[in-house]
Amino acid sequence: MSVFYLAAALFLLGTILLGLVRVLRGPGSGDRMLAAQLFGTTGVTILLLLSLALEESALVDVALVFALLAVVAAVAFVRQHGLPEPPDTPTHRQHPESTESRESNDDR
Amino acid sequence: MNGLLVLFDLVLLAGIVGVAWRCLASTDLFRAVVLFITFGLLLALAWVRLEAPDIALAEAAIGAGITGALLLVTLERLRSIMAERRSGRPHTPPPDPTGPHALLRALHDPPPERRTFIPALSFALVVGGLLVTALWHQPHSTGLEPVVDAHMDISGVDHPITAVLLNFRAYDTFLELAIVLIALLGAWSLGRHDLIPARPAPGPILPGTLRLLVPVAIVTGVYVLWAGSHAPGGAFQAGAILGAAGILLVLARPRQLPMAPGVPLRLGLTAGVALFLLVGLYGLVAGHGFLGYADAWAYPLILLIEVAATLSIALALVALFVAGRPAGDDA
Amino acid sequence: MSSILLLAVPLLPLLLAVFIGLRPGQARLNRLVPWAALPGLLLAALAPTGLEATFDSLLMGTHLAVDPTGRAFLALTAGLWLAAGLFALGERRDDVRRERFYVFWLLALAGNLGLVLAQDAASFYLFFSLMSLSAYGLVVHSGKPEAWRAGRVYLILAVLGEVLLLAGLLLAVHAAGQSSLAAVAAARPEGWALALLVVGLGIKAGMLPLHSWLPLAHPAAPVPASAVLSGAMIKAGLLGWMRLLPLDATGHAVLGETLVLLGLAAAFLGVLVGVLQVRPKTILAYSSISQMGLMTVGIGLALLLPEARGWLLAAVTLYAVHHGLAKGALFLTAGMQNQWPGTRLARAAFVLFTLLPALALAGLPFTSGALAKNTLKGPLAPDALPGWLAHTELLLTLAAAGTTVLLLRFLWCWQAGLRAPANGLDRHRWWAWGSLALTGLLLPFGVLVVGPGGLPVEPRDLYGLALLWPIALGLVLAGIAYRLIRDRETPRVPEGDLAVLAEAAWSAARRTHRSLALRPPRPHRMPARLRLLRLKLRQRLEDAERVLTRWETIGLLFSAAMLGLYLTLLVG
Amino acid sequence: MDGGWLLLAILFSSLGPGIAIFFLPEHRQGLRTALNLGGAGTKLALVGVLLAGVLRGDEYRFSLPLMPGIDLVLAADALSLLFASLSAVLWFVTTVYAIGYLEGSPRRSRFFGFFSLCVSATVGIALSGNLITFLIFYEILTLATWPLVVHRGTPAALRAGRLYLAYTLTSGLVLFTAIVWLTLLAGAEGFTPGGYLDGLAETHATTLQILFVLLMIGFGVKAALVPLHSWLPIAMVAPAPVSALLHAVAVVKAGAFGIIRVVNDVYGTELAIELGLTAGLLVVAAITIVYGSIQALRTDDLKQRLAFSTISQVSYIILGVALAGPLGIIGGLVHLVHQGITKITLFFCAGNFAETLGIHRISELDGVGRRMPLTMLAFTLGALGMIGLPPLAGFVTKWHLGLGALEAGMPWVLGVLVLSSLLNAAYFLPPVIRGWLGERREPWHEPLQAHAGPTRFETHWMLLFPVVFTAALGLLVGLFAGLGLSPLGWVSLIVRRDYSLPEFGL
Amino acid sequence: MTPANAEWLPAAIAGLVALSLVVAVLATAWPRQAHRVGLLGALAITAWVLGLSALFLNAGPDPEAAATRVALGGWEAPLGLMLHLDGLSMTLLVLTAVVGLATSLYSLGYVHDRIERRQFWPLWLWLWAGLNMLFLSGDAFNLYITLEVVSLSAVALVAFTGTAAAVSGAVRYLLVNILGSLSFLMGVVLLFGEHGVLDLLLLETRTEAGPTERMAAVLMTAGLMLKAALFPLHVWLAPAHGSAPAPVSAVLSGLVVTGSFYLILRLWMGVFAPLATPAFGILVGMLGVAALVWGSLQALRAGRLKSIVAYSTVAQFGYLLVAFPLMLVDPGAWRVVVFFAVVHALAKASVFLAAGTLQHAAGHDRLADLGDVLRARPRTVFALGLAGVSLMGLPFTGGFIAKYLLLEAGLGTVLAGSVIGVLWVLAIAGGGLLAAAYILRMVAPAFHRGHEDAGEAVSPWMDWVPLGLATVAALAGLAGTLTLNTLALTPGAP
Repeated sequence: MSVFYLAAALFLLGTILLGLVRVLRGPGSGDRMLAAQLFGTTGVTILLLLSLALEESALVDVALVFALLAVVAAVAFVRQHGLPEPPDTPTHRQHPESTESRESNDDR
Repeated sequence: MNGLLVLFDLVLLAGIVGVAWRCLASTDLFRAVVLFITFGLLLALAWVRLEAPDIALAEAAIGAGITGALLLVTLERLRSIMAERRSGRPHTPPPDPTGPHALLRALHDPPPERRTFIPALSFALVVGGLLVTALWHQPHSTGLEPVVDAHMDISGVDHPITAVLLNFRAYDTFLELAIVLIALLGAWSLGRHDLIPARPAPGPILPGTLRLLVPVAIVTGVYVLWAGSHAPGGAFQAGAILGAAGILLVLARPRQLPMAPGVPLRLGLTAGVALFLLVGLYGLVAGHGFLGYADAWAYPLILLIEVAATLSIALALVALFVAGRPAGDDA
Repeated sequence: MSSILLLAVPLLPLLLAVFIGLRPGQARLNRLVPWAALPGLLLAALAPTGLEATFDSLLMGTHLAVDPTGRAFLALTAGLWLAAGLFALGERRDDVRRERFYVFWLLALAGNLGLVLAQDAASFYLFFSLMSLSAYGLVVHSGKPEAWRAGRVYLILAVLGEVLLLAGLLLAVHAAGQSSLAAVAAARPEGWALALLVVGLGIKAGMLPLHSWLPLAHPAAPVPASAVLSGAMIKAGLLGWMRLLPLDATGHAVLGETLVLLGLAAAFLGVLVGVLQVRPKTILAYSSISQMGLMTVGIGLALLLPEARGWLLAAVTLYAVHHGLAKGALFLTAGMQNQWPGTRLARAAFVLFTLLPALALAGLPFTSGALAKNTLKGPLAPDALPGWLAHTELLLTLAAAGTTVLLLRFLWCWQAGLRAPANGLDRHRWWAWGSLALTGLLLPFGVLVVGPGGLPVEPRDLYGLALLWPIALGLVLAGIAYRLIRDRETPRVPEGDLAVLAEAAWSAARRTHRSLALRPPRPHRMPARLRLLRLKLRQRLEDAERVLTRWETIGLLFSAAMLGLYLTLLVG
Repeated sequence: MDGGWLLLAILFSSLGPGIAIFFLPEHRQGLRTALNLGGAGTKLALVGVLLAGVLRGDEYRFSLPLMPGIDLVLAADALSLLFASLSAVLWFVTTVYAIGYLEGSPRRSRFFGFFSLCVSATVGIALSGNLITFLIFYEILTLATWPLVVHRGTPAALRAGRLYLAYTLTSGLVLFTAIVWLTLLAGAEGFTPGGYLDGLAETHATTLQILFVLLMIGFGVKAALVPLHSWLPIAMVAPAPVSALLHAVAVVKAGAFGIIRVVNDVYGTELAIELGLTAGLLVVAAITIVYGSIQALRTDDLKQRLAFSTISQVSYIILGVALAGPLGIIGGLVHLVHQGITKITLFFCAGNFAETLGIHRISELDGVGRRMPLTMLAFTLGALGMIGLPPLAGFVTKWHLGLGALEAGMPWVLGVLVLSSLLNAAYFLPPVIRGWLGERREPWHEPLQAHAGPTRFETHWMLLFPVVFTAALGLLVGLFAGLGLSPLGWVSLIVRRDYSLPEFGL
Repeated sequence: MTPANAEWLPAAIAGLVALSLVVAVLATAWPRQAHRVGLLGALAITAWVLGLSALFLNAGPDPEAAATRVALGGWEAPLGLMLHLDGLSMTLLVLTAVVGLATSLYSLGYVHDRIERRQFWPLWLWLWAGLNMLFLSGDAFNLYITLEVVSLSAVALVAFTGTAAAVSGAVRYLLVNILGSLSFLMGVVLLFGEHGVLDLLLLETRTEAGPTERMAAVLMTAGLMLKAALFPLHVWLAPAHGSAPAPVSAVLSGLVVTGSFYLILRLWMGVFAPLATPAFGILVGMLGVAALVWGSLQALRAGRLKSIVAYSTVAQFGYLLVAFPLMLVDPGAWRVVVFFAVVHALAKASVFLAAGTLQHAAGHDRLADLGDVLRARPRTVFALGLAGVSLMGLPFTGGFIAKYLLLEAGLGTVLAGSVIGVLWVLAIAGGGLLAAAYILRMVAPAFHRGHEDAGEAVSPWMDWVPLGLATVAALAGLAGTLTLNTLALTPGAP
């Protein structure tokens, strides 16, 4: 049975490598990010398969953490790229120059 | 089975090398970041294959979770600065006392010339070849396993790695905690906390996700911490998970972060190190040697240290993500 | 006691010089100047034989003494300086820089007196150079270009003489193993030492061909200075020879022959060139050269005839004293040109005082000249000397004829400038001059009466026809010459004959090597080209460092370092 | 360690005040002067005590371990005292002079600080008991002198300083290497009369020869031996007291003293002759003597002429040492003192002329004897002494050198002496003659009076006193050379001890 | 070894580590009082180190017994970690204490801004603690960790003023450090994989000249060379040291770089000693000569005061490399190298401090415009000059003794018949001249004639500490024997 799991894991690894094409090609940031997110999912699967194949229960924990934290990058991405910004939305990004001057005043 | 494993390893290896190379060679920074996230994933798999689930766990938490977010945010910051420079003041030289400009300059040499490629490659191949040769000759050393196993009963914990980390070589671990702290101090020394460039995220999805995810992450963190005494896991991993949770919280806030209170923040950050040191000093005074425990007290003390360390690490990671010292620290 | 006496002789003038130097303008001090020589004179007259003193702490051990030769020279020196000093007191009365003159005067005096007393090489050299260098101040005193020129020639030759003398002394002292003059002479200096001593002292003594300073310095110097220069100072060279040359029982044939030859040559050439001069003091200077030549012959003979050594040396000493006094008086005569008195008696005295030393120099019987010449010729038996030297006596006699001609020429030229004094006769000058002129008469009798030890003089040396015919010959020659050249341009030889040639050669050399002369070394700014190079180099270095700073370079270097290290670990 | 404290005290009597002065504010003039003169006076007194002790036959030695097997050794023997007393006396005089010379000029604290440091180093050199100690003080001297050379701060001064450093540091390096090498071969022995290398003569003859050449290059730069002399005349841009110190006491003398030490107390004359080393040194010294004199003739600048004269005169010392016989060495050693006294007089005089009347060139000296008779007199004494006329100091030297040359069987050296004397006369007599006999038509312009008001004497008394003092000293040491306590007497004592000769006096 | 010493020494060693850590943690946790904590801590650590050295030296003259090993937590090697104190580490600890104290005092004046103070002190105290731990470490992996502590805090210190140059320099420094550390770590891993132990002494007994060791040696040496800024891997040094605040530059040039070099030395004297070959020595020596020349030339070119000093470090480290071939001929030469490093650290630190004072007063450190300030601050220039003299290797300074011993070793090589030894001698001797040239560049403007302008006022600490440290550097010459004897108490070393 473990041979099967292993073969599956190998196959999934192959899909990751294939999926890299999307990351490299793009064309958009979203495409790339999405591919990476899918890799995360694939990675979790691979870990679980390996856990079964190698009879290492600890790998489940790893998979768990993976599954849990893969979202962090996604959230970060979404916060910056995800949604079009309405033109009238007041941005809280301040002008860098004013930031600089404030900073330099404080620090020096 | 073995053949498949070798095949798996080779594919993994090829993937790691390829991704790393493409990541380095990429001129598009965003693509490089995504490749790096992928690289972290593959690396975690590699650690698994190297029978190091503890490290895989840490890599999973830090590489896949935190680093990705960190890089993305950094990238966005760089972009906004570059855009500023390109549009606003085309001819003025960059103002002097700003970190990011200088950072960019230090990192961005003019693109390497083609003719350096061949020697670089040949050197890399030769050195790599030498390394492989050296490894080829390595005997299968048992390392410290027998010695560690012999002392497990008095270590206070059941997991040999935790025993090594927090008892036999507690000094190293202590210093690693210190390194995290120093890294944070270094980041803080660069300047004040700068706002994370982000757009307002309308809609319920993000807050909802967070509301669900953060408690789960905390529970997982505590689990991993607890598991550390007998299975892969421990303070670093738990700290990373909790830190990721914190980062999620930070990301979720559309507006400015709340003013972090200075003194508690510092205390929290140093709690791990300080507690560790106190215990160590007690050992010195009590005659167990610096950073030594009485056998009977080993388990509770280790647990205590682990808890404090987890807290400190998590805080440190969040603070690193925020980049720059929070306003509260200067008060 | 004796040490104080001996030391006082050179020291008193020195002290006086210091006082005058420190307090210029003190008339009373100035009046003391002539009398600074008095202790010397007294010492010469009164000192017991064998007076000597040693000062171990002075220099490398100083030894002063009065020996017979020294006594004669001391008397001459002190007396002449005293008289000339008196003369100077009058002559320099109106000189604004007379203090300077006196200081140099006194310094030279101290040197001159001291060197007579000195019995060891170092102190002899000390006084010798003190005298030589101080005399420079006297030579150039007038400050005219002529004086500067004369001074230059004088100084060059004097310094050359000093240095050669020092070298000779060192060689001789080294050979002797001690520095006493007597010991040096006893050790018979040879070779280089001898040559250096002869030449070094010879320069001072006006030896051919290094005599050129005399005809330049004498006319340029003030009259009293010329008097002591010619009367006393050039005798220092002679004294040195007498003290240092190997005048012992075996003699030195080659040197003797050379000296005789040189002396005779000087005697004749001095006359020849002298008669072609017009300035009285120049003529006197050439006369001095000629006369010193005679004395040189005496020294040479002493070397050739060791058995007659004592006689000859005494004769040379006598001759030196005679010549010193007479020549001193003649120089003073030259300074009396503007003292042509009005009264008859005074005129008679003037003529007497003028003629006396001249005649004495020519060797008129009953003068000191006659005594000196006869004594000198005394041991020259016809077969005493081999070869051409056998004719020495004849030659000496002929030279005496030349002397007569020369003196006539002097008087002829001199009287042309006679004039009455502007503001009365100068008593100082008259006294000095007169007394000096008279000593020419008194001296031989004094010598005869006192008969100082070993001097083989006899009364018959005072007269004799042998002395008259050269004078007559001279008169005839002078008459012929006068007839010949009376109405024509007198052929001239420039003053200082050889020095003129040397000067011409020097200035020619200077002209050709002008480019070599004097660019003092200075730190230069770096030449522009080098500076540019430096800038370029800096730029290169900066560029190179920038290349090293590139990340790929760092990587390459890092790998290269690893590879290199590995290879060396593998190979070695 | 007997009496070692005395040696230390001598060293610190100038070092301490020097450091104190360095940190003194510029305006504390009185305190500075007191420190200066106090230090100089103390040193003089201590050297006197030491002198008496050494005459009594006491041993003085101080040693401090520097490295394993290598000590810093201070020791007082007759030779070191010769140099030490010279520098003590002349330092005192120069200090007085410098105080007068620099009155009212800026940065005196710095100047006097380094000045004292310089003298400490010189005394250290004098008292060094082995080569390494010697080297240490020698290099300190190099460094302490540089600020003095560039003190004026003009571009010319800085260029001169640069050249000075380039020469001295390079030579120091050569010296350093040679000394390390020698110490490797022969151990860190102290100076021993007659040398301590006899054991190596057979096995390492060539090495010893090479080492000797290296050592001579090392010392030769400071001693201004001919191919290595160029820095010296250019260093003339320094203020007069510095030049005086440079030429008479400190730098140049240090080089010469080093050569003396090497020939006498490291190699030993016998070994040096055996290896044919002195002959070479002799030739170099002779060339230097003549060359320096010729160059001196070529310049009209008074100080520069003096500088070239130093080049020539210092080689007399080396000449004497290279003659390697008792009389020659007496001549050389005694010239160490005599040249110091005489040359310092001359430099003081040159400084006086420059400071009082603004005269820098020989052609401007006409008639200066009337305006400044004492200074001119001192100058005359100095100049005549340099020429070597009796009874001045230079004569004593020349006398012994000449005899030494003959004793060593090298009469050609006498020729060199003759030639050099002639040249000396040729370049020293003109200024003297101009000063006394020249005529000045226009009135003097008096920079000193212009800024300091009229002076009681012909110039500021602090400028006049040292001149008169050293000139008188120059006369007295020559005149009373026969006294036991005169430099000549002292040197004879040294040589007699070294050579264990009962009598050779002349 | 007296019983009391035997008892106290291990505790004192562990105590030193603990004390430095306590001070660092305290300053981190309580930034408001960081400078007070820092000052007291600096004094305490210095006192402790001095006491420790007294204990150590009193422990007895037997070099084999002189190494004191302390098992942390009671776990002996190979299981646990051992602290290791011998003559070599003792010397460097004292050096660190001296320079550290001086830097701390100087920083009291230099870092006066409230915010900057809070950034500076914790990092600096961590750096100090890291150095102490580095010198006391006897374990390969622990060395890596302490090296990281040192590197990271150093990087942070370089950056902490936040100027563009500082940040850019810091980033370069950081990346280079990481590369070096990883290379080192890889070497450690190789060794561990081969022998299964990490303790240096145990490793030393097990290593032989095999391919793994060779590779490990290459990796670790190259990594450390990068960290120690040994030519040609020095390029990060000038930007980092030149743009860091003065006390930081002083510590970086004086101690941090020396720490990396210490590791190289320690490894090649112990674990890798069997690997050394003459060719290796010659290569390293050649690199040293190149470093000497290149660093000096760059120092002669550089236009800024601190750049000159930074390049001078590159040049001076050339000497340390040149010493390698000497050590192959005369194994005892290693002590000379250490002594040289010690003296260099003292002198270089004081030069940097002096340069910092001048920079602070003038507001910049462009050499061309610094004349006025140089003229007005003779005390600082004196410090600069005095320390410079030590760098040149002229007497009476410690540099002279060091140079003397180096030259002695070099000439010994030549006398032993090595032809290439001539090159080493020339380099050792000639380097001093180049040093003199660039030191002169810095000092000479003070002697130009011109205006004086003291510039901005500086605190007395900044005025006097450089001078004090320079004096220490100069007087280190007197400690030559003591240092070398202390170093002799290193077991295993020749």
